[in-house]
Amino acid sequence: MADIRSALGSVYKAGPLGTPRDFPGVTLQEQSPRNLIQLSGWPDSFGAICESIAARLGIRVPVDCLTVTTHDDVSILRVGPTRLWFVCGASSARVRAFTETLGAGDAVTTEIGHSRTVLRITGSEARTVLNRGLPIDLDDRAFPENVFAQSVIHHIPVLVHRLPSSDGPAFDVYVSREYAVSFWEWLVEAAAPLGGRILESA
Amino acid sequence: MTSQSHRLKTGGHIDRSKAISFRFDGRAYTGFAGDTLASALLANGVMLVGRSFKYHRPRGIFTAGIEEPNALVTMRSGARHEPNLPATKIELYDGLEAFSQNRWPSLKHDAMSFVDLFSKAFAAGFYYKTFIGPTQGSWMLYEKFIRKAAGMGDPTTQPDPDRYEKANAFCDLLVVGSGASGLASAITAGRAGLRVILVEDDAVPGGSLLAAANDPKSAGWLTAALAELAALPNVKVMTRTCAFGAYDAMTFALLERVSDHQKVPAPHQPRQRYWRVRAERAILATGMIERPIVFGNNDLPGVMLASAARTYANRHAVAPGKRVVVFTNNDTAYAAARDLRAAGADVAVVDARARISAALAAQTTAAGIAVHLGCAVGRANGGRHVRSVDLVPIDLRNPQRSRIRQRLACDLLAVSGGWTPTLQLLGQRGSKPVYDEKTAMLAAGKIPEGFDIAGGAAGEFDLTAKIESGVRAGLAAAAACDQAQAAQGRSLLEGLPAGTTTFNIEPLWLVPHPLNTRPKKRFVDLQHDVGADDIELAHREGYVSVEHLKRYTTLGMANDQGKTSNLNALGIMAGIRGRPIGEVGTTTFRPPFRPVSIGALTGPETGLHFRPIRRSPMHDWHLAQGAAITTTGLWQRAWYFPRPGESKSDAYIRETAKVRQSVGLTDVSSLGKIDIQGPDAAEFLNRVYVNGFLTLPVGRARYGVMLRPDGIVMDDGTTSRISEHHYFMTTTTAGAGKVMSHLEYLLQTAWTDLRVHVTSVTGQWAGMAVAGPRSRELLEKVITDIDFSDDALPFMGVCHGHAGDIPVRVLRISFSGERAYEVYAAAGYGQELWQRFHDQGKSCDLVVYGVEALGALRIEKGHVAGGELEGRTTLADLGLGKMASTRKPFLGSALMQRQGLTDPLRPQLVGLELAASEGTLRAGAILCDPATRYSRSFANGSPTLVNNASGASARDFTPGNGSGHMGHGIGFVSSVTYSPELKRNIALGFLSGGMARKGEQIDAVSPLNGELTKVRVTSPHFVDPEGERLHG
Amino acid sequence: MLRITCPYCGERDYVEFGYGGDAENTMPELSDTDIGRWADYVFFRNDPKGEHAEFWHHQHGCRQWLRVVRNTVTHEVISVRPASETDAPTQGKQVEVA
Amino acid sequence: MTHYSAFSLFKEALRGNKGWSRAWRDAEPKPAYDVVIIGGGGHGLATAYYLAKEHGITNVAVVEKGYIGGGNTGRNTTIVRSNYMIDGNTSFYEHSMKLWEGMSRDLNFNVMYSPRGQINLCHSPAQMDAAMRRGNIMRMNGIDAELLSREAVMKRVPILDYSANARFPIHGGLLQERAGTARHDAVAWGYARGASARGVDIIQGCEVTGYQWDRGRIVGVETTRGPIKAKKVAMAVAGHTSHMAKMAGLRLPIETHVLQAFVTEAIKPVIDCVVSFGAVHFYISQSDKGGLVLGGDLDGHNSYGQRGDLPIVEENMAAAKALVPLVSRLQLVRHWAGVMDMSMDGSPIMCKSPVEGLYINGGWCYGGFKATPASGWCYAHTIATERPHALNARFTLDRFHRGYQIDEKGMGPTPWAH
Ligand SMILES: Cc1cc2nc3c(=O)[nH]c(=O)nc-3n(C[C@H](O)[C@H](O)[C@H](O)COP(=O)(O)OP(=O)(O)OC[C@H]3O[C@@H](n4cnc5c(N)ncnc54)[C@H](O)[C@@H]3O)c2cc1C
Ligand SMILES: NC(=O)c1ccc[n+]([C@@H]2O[C@H](COP(=O)([O-])OP(=O)(O)OC[C@H]3O[C@@H](n4cnc5c(N)ncnc54)[C@H](O)[C@@H]3O)[C@@H](O)[C@H]2O)c1
Ligand SMILES: Cc1cc2nc3c(=O)[nH]c(=O)nc-3n(C[C@H](O)[C@H](O)[C@H](O)COP(=O)(O)O)c2cc1C
Ligand SMILES: [Zn+2]
Repeated sequence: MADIRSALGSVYKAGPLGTPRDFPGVTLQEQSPRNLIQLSGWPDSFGAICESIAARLGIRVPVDCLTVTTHDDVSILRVGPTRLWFVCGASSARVRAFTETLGAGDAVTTEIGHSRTVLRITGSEARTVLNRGLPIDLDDRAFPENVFAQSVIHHIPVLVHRLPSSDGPAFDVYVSREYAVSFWEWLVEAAAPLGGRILESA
Repeated sequence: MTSQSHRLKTGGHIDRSKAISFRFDGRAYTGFAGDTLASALLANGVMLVGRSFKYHRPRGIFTAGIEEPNALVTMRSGARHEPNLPATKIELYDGLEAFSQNRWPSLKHDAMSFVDLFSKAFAAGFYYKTFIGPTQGSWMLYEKFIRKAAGMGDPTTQPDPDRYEKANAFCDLLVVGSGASGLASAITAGRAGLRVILVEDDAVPGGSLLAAANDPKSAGWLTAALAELAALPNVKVMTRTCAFGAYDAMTFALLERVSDHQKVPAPHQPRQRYWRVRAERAILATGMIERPIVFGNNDLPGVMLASAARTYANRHAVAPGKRVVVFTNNDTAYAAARDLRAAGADVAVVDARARISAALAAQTTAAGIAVHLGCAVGRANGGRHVRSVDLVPIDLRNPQRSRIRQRLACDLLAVSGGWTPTLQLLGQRGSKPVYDEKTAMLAAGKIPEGFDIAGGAAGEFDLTAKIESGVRAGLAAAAACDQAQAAQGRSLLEGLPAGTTTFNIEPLWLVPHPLNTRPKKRFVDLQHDVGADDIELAHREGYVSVEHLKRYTTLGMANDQGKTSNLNALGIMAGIRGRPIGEVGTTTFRPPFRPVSIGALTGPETGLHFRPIRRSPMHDWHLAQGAAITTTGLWQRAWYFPRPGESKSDAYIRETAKVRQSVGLTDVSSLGKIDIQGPDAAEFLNRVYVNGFLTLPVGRARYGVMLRPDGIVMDDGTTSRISEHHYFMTTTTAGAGKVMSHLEYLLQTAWTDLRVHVTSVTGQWAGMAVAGPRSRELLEKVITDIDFSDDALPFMGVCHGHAGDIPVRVLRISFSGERAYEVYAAAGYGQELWQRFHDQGKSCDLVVYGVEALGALRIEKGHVAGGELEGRTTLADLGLGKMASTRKPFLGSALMQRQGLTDPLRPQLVGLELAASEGTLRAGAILCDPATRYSRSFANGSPTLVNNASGASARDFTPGNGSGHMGHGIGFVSSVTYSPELKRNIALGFLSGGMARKGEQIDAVSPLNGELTKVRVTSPHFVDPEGERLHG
Repeated sequence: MLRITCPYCGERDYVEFGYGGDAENTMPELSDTDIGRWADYVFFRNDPKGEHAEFWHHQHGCRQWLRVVRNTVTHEVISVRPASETDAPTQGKQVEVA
Repeated sequence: MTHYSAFSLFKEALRGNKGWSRAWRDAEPKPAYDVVIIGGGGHGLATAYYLAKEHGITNVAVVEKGYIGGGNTGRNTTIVRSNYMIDGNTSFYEHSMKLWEGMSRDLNFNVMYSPRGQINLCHSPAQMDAAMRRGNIMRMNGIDAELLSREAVMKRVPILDYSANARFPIHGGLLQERAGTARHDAVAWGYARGASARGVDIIQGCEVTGYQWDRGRIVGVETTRGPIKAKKVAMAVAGHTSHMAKMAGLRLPIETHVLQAFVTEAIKPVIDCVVSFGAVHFYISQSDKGGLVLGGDLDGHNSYGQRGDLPIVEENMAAAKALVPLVSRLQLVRHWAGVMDMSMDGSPIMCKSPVEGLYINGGWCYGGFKATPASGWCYAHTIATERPHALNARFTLDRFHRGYQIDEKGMGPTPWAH
């Protein structure tokens, strides 16, 4: 397979970021391309689909639009009332095999992995930097682990997922690929005063 | 002048170990850490700091805060130069540079000060009454001079070197103001576990506690309160931060001045940060602002608010005067008198009230201060500084003109006319303040849901009462956020003495002119030079509503928004009208509470980041090849690929020709792409497109047009059937977002019975068109598992395959009229696939082309695009009438039948070319009938357009400019290009009569260029009208 | 900042939404060829001073069209529910569809 | 009424400005009038003025719920222009322009009509083509227009962003030299003074709360100061058009929206004409007092709130800095809003209403200030003669059913996009 080219190809450079600090306030890292499979169903049969997902893939589908459930390397994000995103690593084949068993009357799937660039933001100032643009309350009470939100930063649509982490808050930000460079430039600029590091892409 | 001649030896919240040097109007001075520019200037005995807006009168420092109307200065120089900042809010830093304004050649000797002599002729609204004639241009003539004279300060024209940030925050409770009441609220709510943000405009918290004489009780309270706050992790204290706006749904706008107190911001540090805070609740502990009393020459430098004089003495350890007169109508100014006396000044109090309490009298006399009761300052005297004041007796129940009784020498006149609670943020939410007769205050009216007020804002004067009200508000907030059990605040009141502060105001707005002297100007709005006479004049002329008063005199419209002047104006107007103040009403408070730099509100959305840029997966490649870039909506697209020395037209003409000759490759990734799936997808498409979609077989694509519900064309594109229930739609670049929302709207609101899902996959797919006679040859080289024979992949066929290891979707469709294919690959492979086409293309004579050539190719083929799909054209106008199915209804099919949309005279799409070898074809030229020249007639009293040939009169019009053609013509030229194929310019346009006029010569006029060009109507299909190349 | 509580995503700034106008006007059947009815639907709107039922599209969230009742003077949002639903209004984050 | 002139100004100044009289009479409502005009904005007052001046109808009351000029007339960004392209608009707005040119002298009140030029910027070749078409139509209708190249714009307005940093580069612009600004309040006051002098009653603080009916015909109004009979009732209430129409049982092709405006501190002159951004909805000019007056897009949802929200503040400020970088270090001192009668095609409605006795004037959208004189002039004609003038003949209510929208922007029935 040809390499998937990062949308940040021309601008991404690992290294220190902004004001030098003893420890980085923010760490940024582009994630390897995700398999992202969108499944959409209709209200009358969606419950049944969710049950068969649980049965066949072993992952409970979140009830609530803002939560993520994960099993192995597959996470399910409920991005709309009858719409799921499967974010997967190597298990994508399993997920695809499952979706192929569904009839169009029950659910339809769309591959959208290439349409998003995924950036991981961690560090003690991760929330600060996100909130420079993100109008979402990231406090532990309002935005605990395994919660996500779709919103806009700097006029750019994003999906922000708070990852489980024992090591301070960590977020994956899904950005539409066309906007990735603009978003990245915004992010680096916003993070610079907080000091940090850009890691080699994962 | 000795250094810091007015600095007190001891006291104050300043650090005498940190001397700071600064410059004002080029002269060097020193101050101390903790000074503002205003306090440092006063410490150095600098009293004259500016010239007034209209009359260029000398002005000094009037307040110690945000309400400052006078002391506006220009800060910094070069690219950071910034006009109109109040010296009272500028923190001193080493190397600070400031300049006075509105004076020439110098502050002391201002050439424009003569204006003051003619002030009567420049009274409020004078400009409405003159400069009217004799000619139309008179006003323009005078206006030039008026404009030059108006305005304060000059902006820099250099780009702002500083960064600005935006930020979002959320909290349970926002407390605005960190005086005693605000601190008490924040601590109480903080103890209850609320997430609290406390904002304070000042550099340090404490509010008016900082201006109090250094009494150990209150100082101790402040220290303890601040320590507790610091220890509460759920309370965030933001200093140098102003809550300047209260918006819908409890959203507050704050301005944090991150580094304005430094010479330049530290590396990466922003200059200012603009916050949007969404709060559950808010407590305004914003305090009060003192207001002056209006009397003759009340604008002289050396006249100052009593609270300001007190602040300078107590907080900044500056004696703003050595011989002080305090002029008041209430008790609060006595504290200022005592503190100034304690600071070593000679002090006398002039109190307009006939009597004061015995306790106050005793306390004042004990301090060695003389009190003149029943007196007012009739006027101040002095040139560039107050030297003395003239006292007149006054009866507050019925103030009359009277003779001057006495003159007191002084170098500072401290005035207090009462207090105004700072309620602007409530006002912004539509809560009108109400006038309270007893305290002569505008107090809070109906408090909006979610808000509370405490301390001075709630009309409290006494420290204990302020803290109590802060605690009460804090508890109420905690209760509202369901944290009542945990809440406690009582301990904040421990050890505080019972309240003793008194107010006892008797209102006085305007001191009558003393008898037997020439009346002096009495200013109400110092910043806009609006005087009591102007208010009287406004009244005389009927501008009596406060809103008319404001607009006629401009009172309250300056940077300070009338913080010290609004109530006096109301009081004076009420007096003239003989109505209670409450009935006169107030003007509307609007954001921002203090001026906010536009840079801050912009944040990072500036320059190239004003809007994000959408880039194709091949964008880097284009840049590397030196492509010229053009902007379409948010997209940046390759416009043309110039070779060294080539102009835009050289490049696109070469590119266009090459496509028709051999093969071209262009980037179409910006096209909107929508994945449409579901059992009812065919039915859905059949409803939104004008043409039939039920019968489209799998593996085939169809060109479709969709209408708006009003029957006008909305967008066009191709939709391919990928499998039984799966379609892939493309839209125009500009139409993508609109179409996507439209489809979702239909599915979710009107046609909820349809089982269809739509998903935007614009970013998922890189798209490239391979066009030209050798396109098939190139495709076969790159994509080896697809049979590209016409049988296997006919025109409008769709198939899937691989370019080596890259999966591709291939549509055989054409915008150029040549044999062509659109190839789609997942975006991450886009550039690699593009590169492969490019590499393999070398042997097929491949050209890479941009949107300009794309445009040329489509015009040659008569394909409509942006210039034609301009939101007013119908299917029939576009020559696509036949596409509309007659066998089914579709969205827009009803309203498309309206008379105005079916009028046979509507201009329709035609091709156009020059009729002679001379002339220019221009997009935007207007098509006119050569036989129907018009002239105007004034029959029936109104202008009418008359057809010279037929004599028939047409619709009304205004005289034309002489090209002989007038009115609106019979069409226009929409798109023009040079056709390398035809070796001439060609155009698309709309013409009334349309293709029925093929072969006719029409006038294309462009009065903007002074051109009248003969054009011939042709088919819009210039090249290969039979479409042989598509198939061959 | 006007905030709308999307039944799926929670309370959000209104800039995440696209506006769709009057939600009480219902679209005629496609087969209805009556120009008057269509013109009334397309052009003539309820525009009350007070409570207004209107469509909003959560463009930057769940992409659902919502039917919002809002006061056009105070901007207070009174109820929000999915546009496709016609029963009682729902508000808040937890909507169980399955 | 004191005649205004440099001489009277000088004379009165010598007398301490004591001799000036009221600009207009503050009238008490009479029981009945020939015409009651609802709304004391520029349009209502101008209508009264021209009814009196052109048609000799002086038994007229203008009824205003607040203070005259307190609606959109007193809160708009004062741009006056006639760069319209669609037949129906062109001649109307040009007629308005002509009236502006003579207004100060006609009213003996300096309305500070200042034809300092207005430029619509273009940021792409397609926009240049569209500007060319518009400009040509203007010229063919006797309206001045000039297409400026990038260099010409640069020369005329040097403070715009011409750097490589500009997100939307300036390709050129369409200039109307005779366009400009006027002093908004003065227009209301000047017309009020002129109308009052001709016998019109101007009644402030009097809100119309309903209509009086007689056999399906409107014969007067109910107000907060009592009922007033009228042979004809004419509304000119801008942002309250839908609301007042609803009281008469009418639903209109109008949505009410909020539009904000902004002003900076007063500075010395930096920009000498009106400039409109072509990339987003935004425009800038400088007032005589020195403040930069900025305006842009609607808040985007139906509202009678008359106050704006933050996103549009940010949008406009960002646009201001993108277009004119030097504003970065200038300060916003106030922002406010008006409620706009946005019609479905962006063009006005001025005609007899379907209800006998009631006349409609509304749907002015962003552009009704410039229309003030022509609107008054044509509305007076329509009321007096019961027939539209040729100039407003196309501003009918039935154009939507008949398919004759006057859609200057090609936006279709999305009023918030006009
Ligand atoms: C921010 C902003 C910027 C604008 N910029 C421009 C511009 O640059 N150029 C331009 O040409 N146009 C502009 N406009 C549009 C323009 O201001 C208006 O179209 C125009 O002023 C409308 O005038 P009017 O007399 O019809 O309405 P208004 O001035 O609004 O007058 C209507 C009056 O009716 C009164 N009223 C309403 N209901 C009642 C009732 N029941 N009883 C009694 N009285 C009632 C109101 O109080 C009001 O005074 C702008 C508008 C706004 C809000
Ligand atoms: N100096 C005197 O002689 C005297 C006498 C009597 C009363 N007073 C007044 O009594 C009042 C009561 O005290 P209080 O504790 O209620 O208030 P306060 O004045 O002590 O504190 C109010 C604080 O709020 C801040 N503030 C106001 N608006 C703000 C905004 N929008 N954003 C951020 N910060 C803002 C101010 O900078 C100030 O520090 C004071 O205003 C004081 O001036 C003074
Ligand atoms: C062209 C124009 C210029 C204005 N300039 C100023 C100004 O310099 N200072 C100011 O405070 N307000 C200014 N205003 C705004 C008015 O103060 C006021 O906000 C506006 O007329 C709306 O009224 P309202 O805020 O009372 O509702 C201006 C208004 C307009 C229309
Ligand atoms: Zn949502």
